[in-house]
Amino acid sequence: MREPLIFDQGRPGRRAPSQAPGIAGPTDDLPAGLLRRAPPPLPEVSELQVVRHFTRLSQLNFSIDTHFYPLGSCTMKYNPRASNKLAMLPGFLDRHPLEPEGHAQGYLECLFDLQEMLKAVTGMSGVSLTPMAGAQGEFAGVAMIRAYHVARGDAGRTQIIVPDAAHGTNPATATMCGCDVVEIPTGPDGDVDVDALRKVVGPQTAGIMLTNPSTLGAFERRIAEIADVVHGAGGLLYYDGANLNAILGRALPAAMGFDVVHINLHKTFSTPHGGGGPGAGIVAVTERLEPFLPIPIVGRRDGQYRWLAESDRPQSIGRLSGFMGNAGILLRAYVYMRLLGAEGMRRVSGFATLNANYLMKRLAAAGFTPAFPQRRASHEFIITLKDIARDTGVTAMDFAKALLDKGFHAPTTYFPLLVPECLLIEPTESEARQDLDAFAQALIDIRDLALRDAAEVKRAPLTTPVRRLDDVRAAKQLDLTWQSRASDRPNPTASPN
Amino acid sequence: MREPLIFDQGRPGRRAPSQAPGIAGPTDDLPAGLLRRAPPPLPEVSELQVVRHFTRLSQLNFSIDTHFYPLGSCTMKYNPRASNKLAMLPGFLDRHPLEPEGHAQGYLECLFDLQEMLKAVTGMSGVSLTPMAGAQGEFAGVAMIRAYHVARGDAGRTQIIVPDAAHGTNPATATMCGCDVVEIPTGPDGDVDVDALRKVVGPQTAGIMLTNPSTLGAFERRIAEIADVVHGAGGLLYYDGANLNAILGRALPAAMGFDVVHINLHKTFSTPHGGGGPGAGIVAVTERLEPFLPIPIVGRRDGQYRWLAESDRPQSIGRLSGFMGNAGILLRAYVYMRLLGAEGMRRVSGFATLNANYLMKRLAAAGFTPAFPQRRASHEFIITLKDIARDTGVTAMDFAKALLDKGFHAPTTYFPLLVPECLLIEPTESEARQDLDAFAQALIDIRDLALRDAAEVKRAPLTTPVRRLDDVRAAKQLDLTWQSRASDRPNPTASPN
Amino acid sequence: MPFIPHTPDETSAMLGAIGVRSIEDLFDEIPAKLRVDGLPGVPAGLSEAAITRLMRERAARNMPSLCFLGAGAYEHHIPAAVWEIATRGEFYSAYTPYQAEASQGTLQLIYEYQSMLAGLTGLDVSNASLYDGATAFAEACLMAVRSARGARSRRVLVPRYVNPVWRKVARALLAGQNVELVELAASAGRTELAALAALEGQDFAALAIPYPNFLGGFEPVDELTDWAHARGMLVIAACNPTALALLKPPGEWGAKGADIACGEGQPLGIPLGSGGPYFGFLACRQALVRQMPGRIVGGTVDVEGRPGFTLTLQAREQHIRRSKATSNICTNQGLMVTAATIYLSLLGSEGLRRVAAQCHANTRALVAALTGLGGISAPVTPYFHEAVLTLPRPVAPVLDQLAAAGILGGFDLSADFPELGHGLLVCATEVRTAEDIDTYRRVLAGVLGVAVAA
Amino acid sequence: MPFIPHTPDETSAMLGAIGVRSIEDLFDEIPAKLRVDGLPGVPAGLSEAAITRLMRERAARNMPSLCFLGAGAYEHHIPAAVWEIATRGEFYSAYTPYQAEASQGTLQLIYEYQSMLAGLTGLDVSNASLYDGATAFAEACLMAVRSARGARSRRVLVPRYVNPVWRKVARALLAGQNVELVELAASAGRTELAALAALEGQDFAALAIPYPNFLGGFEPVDELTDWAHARGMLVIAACNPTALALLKPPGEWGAKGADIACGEGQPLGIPLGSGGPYFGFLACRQALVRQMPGRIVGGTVDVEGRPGFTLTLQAREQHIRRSKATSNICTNQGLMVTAATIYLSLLGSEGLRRVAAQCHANTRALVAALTGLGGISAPVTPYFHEAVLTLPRPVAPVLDQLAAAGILGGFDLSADFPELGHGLLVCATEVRTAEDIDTYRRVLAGVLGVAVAA
Ligand SMILES: Cc1ncc(COP(=O)(O)O)c(C=O)c1O
Ligand SMILES: Cc1ncc(COP(=O)(O)O)c(C=O)c1O
Repeated sequence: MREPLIFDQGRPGRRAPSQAPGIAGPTDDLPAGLLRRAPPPLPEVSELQVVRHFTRLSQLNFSIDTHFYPLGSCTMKYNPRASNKLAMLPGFLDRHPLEPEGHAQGYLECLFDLQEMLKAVTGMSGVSLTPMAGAQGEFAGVAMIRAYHVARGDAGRTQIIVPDAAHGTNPATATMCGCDVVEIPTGPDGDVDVDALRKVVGPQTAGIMLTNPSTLGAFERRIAEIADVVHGAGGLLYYDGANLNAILGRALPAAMGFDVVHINLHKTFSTPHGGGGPGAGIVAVTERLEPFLPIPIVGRRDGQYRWLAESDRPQSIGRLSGFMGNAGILLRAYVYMRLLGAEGMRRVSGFATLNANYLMKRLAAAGFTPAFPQRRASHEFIITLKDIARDTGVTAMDFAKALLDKGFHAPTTYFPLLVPECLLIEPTESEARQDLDAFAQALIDIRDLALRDAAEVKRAPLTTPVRRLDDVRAAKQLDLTWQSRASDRPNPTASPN
Repeated sequence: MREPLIFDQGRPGRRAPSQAPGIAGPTDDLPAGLLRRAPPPLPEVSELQVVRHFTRLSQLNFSIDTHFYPLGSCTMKYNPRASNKLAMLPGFLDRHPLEPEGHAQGYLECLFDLQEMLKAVTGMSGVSLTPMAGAQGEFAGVAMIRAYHVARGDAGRTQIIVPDAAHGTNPATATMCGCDVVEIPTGPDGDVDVDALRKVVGPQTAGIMLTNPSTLGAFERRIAEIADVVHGAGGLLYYDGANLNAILGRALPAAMGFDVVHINLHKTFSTPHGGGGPGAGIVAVTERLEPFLPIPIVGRRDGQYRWLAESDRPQSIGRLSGFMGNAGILLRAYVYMRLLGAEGMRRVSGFATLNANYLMKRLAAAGFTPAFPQRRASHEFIITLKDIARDTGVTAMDFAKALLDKGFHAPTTYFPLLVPECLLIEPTESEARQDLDAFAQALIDIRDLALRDAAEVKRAPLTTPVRRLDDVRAAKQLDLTWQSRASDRPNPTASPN
Repeated sequence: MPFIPHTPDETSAMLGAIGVRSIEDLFDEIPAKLRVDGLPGVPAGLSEAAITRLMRERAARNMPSLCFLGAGAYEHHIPAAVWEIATRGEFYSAYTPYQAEASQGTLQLIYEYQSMLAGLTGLDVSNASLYDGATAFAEACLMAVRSARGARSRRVLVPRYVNPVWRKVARALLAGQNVELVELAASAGRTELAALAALEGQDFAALAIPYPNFLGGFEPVDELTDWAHARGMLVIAACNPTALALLKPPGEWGAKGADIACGEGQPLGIPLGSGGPYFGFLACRQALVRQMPGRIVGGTVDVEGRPGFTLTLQAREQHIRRSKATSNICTNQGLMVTAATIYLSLLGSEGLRRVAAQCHANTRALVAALTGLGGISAPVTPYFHEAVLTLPRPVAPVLDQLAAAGILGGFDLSADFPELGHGLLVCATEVRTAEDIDTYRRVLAGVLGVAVAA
Repeated sequence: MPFIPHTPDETSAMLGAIGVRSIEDLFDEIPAKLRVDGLPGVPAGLSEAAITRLMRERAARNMPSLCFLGAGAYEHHIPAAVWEIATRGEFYSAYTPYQAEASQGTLQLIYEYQSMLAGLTGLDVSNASLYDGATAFAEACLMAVRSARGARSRRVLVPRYVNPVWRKVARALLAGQNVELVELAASAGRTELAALAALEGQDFAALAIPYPNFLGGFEPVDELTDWAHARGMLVIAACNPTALALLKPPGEWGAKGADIACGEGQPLGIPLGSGGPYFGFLACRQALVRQMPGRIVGGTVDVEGRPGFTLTLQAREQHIRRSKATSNICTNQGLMVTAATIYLSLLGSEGLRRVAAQCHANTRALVAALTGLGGISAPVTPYFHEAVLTLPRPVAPVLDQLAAAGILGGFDLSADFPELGHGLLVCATEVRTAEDIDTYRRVLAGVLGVAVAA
């Protein structure tokens, strides 16, 4: 059943009166010219209407808690409910961020311990928890690389090398840091083309951004050589830790030669994705970048925990958030890491890899084409549907939609860009074999139907709250607010004011 | 999509290991003959499987939080989320019930205040919070009536008078208390037949059980006369407070002449129905019954709160629960009552009554037949579908199922038993006019369809997770456990082990 | 006006449609002299912010303690997932699944619960819950009396070491129907088989055996079961559900197994909660199912043959059978059963076994630590998960001093069971650590004036 | 192995299907010398019971205080429904709605959020969130620089009393792109229009106006807006969203209205949470939408013509445009927006207005109470919801003494704004009561050694 907009459920004057002060205090001292003339157009609804509306809306979503969700590169693993409950204890939740350190020792101890564990899993020597998502971690990393070169009087290093398989945030980050992006190709085996790399490095090289395993789902085997090439040219290596789940407790980015790494805590350390965040993109660095880490950082002296700030870290790239990053997400990751422990972390990568390789094998055996069949899958892998798309017209997007009808969230589609008609599939370690088998069977059934009746597949999805949506219209006839609908102007993109 | 049984999702040896001790302590001192030979057949599943399974199951329910739920006699009003959150504060939730009173003053203060408010809304002078649902409140009430007579040396009073419209728990309670049930009829105007009452009272009369307004949705106008008749015969009056929502803050059971009342806190005071409980069925009494109240009761001395027990109340009918009734439900009701306040309580009955009368009028105007068209509706009312059932074969049950397809929970069907093909409709005060209108329209549409195509209505429901279920088979071929299915015996009702 | 969506315009329009002038007019059938204008004893309404602050302050006044107290309610670990899911609106704000097609979530869950309880007790069927352990015990006795062949007797034989409150509750609930509980003599914490001889020739409908008993001790369940069955009595097992993960289920007692099992469901994922809500469970042999009180869910099929679930055997219940029903129970403890079903799924048989074993091991460690102080003995062995200590002096003042030090030291047995002397019932569940036990030991040593190594 | 469902049998079967002997073998592409065997710095795993106890102990060490501290994060009442619904698994454990048909819940919610933010700010469109207020401020500056006609300048003019941390964050985020913040002089807590004259002839891309400013004071927003527009600059409003319920929205500033509005979303139902997660909001005129960073949801129709929602204008974003994207942001603060949308729905315009007005009234009462002690003045008026006090002596030791008494007395302004003397920024939101304010007054009197009537 469709759920009307909350605005359309309101009636003038309706309220949820328990939620606001019974009477409003006087505002007679405020300058009349600054007062609002008309109340803001917020919904006027009852508490029950709100609860019912958002409960119903929630039911329109696929989520980890309701569906297998093998969205590649996103590590949609089980989010333990304990993390949520414990991070929301009043002692953490009701603290003002500027409360004195003496009032917050329990909280600071969690963050300090978290910093230490993050050093252990990266092999790095310094950590800052402040970046609020992977992309902000990337920003911090590249900014530190830039600051390092500048501090050494080597300000001309403004190029960031990025493989063509890289996530979009990598080149976008380089731009935000004022660097130029130099793209290098992937070789046919899925590894970076090291010869191409050699050709582009030089005195202008600030550094390289890599994920390992890459977004192709394969471990970069020549990583040591790459590190030598980049370091040899005076550049630094940035590790995009979005794929850390694949190697957790098996290999350390520091040992691979990386100078800085971010980790998406919302991936490897299972904080919730929340329908689009919040995440946390902590950064860890080797010794030479430590002075540049963003602040604040938690320090310890004489058993007391304290914030390290500007005065402690004068070379810091500065502050990246109004207070202390996504504190509640850090606490959730902390709980998860303590639940896993060292042995549990190794098992995470082991079973994530087992699930991915098993599913890749099953699909290959059923006639699907892995993008890199000769390689081990890391915690994820790609299949390309280009043959079937060519033969039947059924595309990766059609497969994605047909999967929804079978009760599975779709894998990542059309990323990385270099593999045509691709599905990037990441089952994660928390899914059971029976669900992998069911998912494989669903893909097989869709493929078989595509061969028999391509048009039928292209009708999918049929069972979702809406059927296939018109994206083009969404971008052309912009309808971004309820106000724009209410407007009686012919062109819905016009400003409703 | 169907959700498999949790048992069928398990695999031998699978677990949710965070939830149990890592190793189990030794049990070598336990007598070998008392140890279990085979582990109990519980599901062997992962934490994610559990979360996903029960999240999915929840989505198969209609509930107040998702649907209009006008289930007559059940008062399915909005359950404030604040009640839940505050009752679950660790300071209440983690307390052992036998903790010393000195450790529990905050909790006891809430219960004491609740007792006082319950006295105010009933007009009674004593309260016990211990009964765990309406039916247990009824038990307490009738047991007190019995104890009162016995204490006065009048033990021969063993008859409980019950109108034919009474809820099934009333006669069932009388039986549990060892009384005989004498049923009296309802007059054509919906009030009790007082002449019939006069005929049955006598020295054998222990008391009468009444709800007012009755389950017919009408206020018993001759209540004072009834009280005189029963009191005059030496009996006492029991008020079934299931319908208190109708008169909250408008009339007091004590003033009507009742000697004892229970209140279903899960109805009037909006504690959750929980898919079938827990509720709370507190009892309140006039002075003469106070000595007999069930224990414990919260008392206050010198600003300290304490439990009153056997020694304080030697004539008590005793204890009705292992500790203190449904404590967490009492706290929820307390929060709700404080949110409402005196004025809010009057508004509850006012708007519950407004909604019921409005909906009754709308339906009557659309050609439906109220059971008592000449009467005001209380907070609920009855329509009878006997004409349409006779003309088209479409029954109240068919209407109920067709409503599900339109996104409404069905009203109570076939209760009270004396009105044929009835729907007992209780919209409650927390529903908006627009939802009442939509519900009325749905009934109209179903009726119109019934007149055009009765068979189509009888196919309903079509959109629910299952279609109409075979109740007869359920009762004949008993399938009450998963084990009974696994058994390969031909008769699934046979014992599986 | 919290929770009322009506705007003044809507209210007038609705009153107009009804044909009255005001809401007050809608109450015109209430005789004027019965009408009241307000509720003087009820304070004015609070905002949610104000009640939140008030409740937080009151909750904070309930001091937390290190808990070694059981006596019928046990502090176990409850997985966070249990209540995060159980309080989802779709479970929390639904009611009894009268409209089966719109309640498959609750119905399937109860069916799964029934299956789990049947498995734990070793019996065939379970109901969907009763109020709590005490009332389940009473209902089990009533059910046995109704079921006993020929119902020659309305007496139920009960060993001395049944939870004393349960006995009181049963007495209150059974009195009206003239069902009587008769105490079976005991010594050293358990029933003496020798005492049975004195009962020969007397008539009883049933024997109700606690498992473990209130002292944590074991009754001779096999012998008692066979003895009772040989005399035409039904056997009721009153059991701790955690213990059933480790102990032989009632369905396997003696030659034929117990007939009915009941107990307090609180240990299965329900918070201590200041005393409730908990839930009572009740299971029985298939043959007795029509005497079972409470809701029961059964599997069936829909018109298309797809499997589904529905309330069944409703002819036992008050809404159909009225004064002839098996019980007056209607609203039961659905949400608690929801939590327990999630709890049991998360623990599984191995997890629940470990919980039981660890509770037992911790209680043993506690008994060893405290008896090691000298002057304290543990007279009842073997025990499971809860044990009796005999102190060298009156228990109540000792408990008061422990409480002042933040320790709930246990349950004072001297009022209910004076024959045990200065008896103290202690319990250390799986959540107690070695340090907790040592804390108790050191504080108790201080209270008793015994010197201990730090 | 928490959260891994594999049984040993399944693991072997799966390894067999892959054709390897062990899980270790699956890592054979990692060069041997890079492989590690364990994680020495990580402790052993804990059970959920153990981590629960640990976290409870640590949370309990974070002492609660009576909060008169704002400075960018405000203690407001948060309805219980907000987080009970926002943490439902379907919201909590979903990701960015890439598969629109399977994410209509999140998409419709974001569309509703966008509508609410557009309404609050008086602008046309909103994005689906940025990380927090500080980064939203920085992104707004970048967006303005990109949007300014001809982009003659990379400088943004910023009044002195913008949140000093926001200014630092903006500096860190803008440095790489050589965008510069230039301070606009001020006195008495607000920008002096006279100071503008000195800037004539200089080029700026935008003027960013705080509303209210960090001191709670009001900038001359109409005059500043018109002045900036007249010089081809864009106008950015950096606003407190609660205040917008009461104050003229940025879209109505001056003759043409501000072009962009940004701010910290925390006041809209987000707990103080030790500093995060919060969310940043960003709204703008329709004409600028293609320069907006972050996700945007649009309405459209499905193949049957039924309305639905989808991510739109993705060509602005990193996953499409890569190095040419409007920002690198990908994961944003979805769950916080979920909470804020529920919050705004519960409060409605009248509720939010009352919250704003009550915050303001309480802060006025606080200012009156504290200045009444003597020796304390409130130099910045009018103010909204937060106010500067000038103390007779250094602020830091006073705050320490207040903190020891359980009072968070405010924000010490002396480091950032020495021109205010012993400046203290105080705030009393709608949750503070008259008694709370009196408590502060009495404790402060004690600290300052002033006699007061009890
Ligand atoms: C490979 C890779 N790098 C970077 C990111 C960006 O991380 P975030 O979305 O947390 O900003 C992602 C995730 O979306 C990613 O998959
Ligand atoms: C009129 C009436 N009386 C008594 C009861 C029994 O109350 P409970 O279900 O709480 O035991 C009910 C509710 O179901 C009822 O509607």
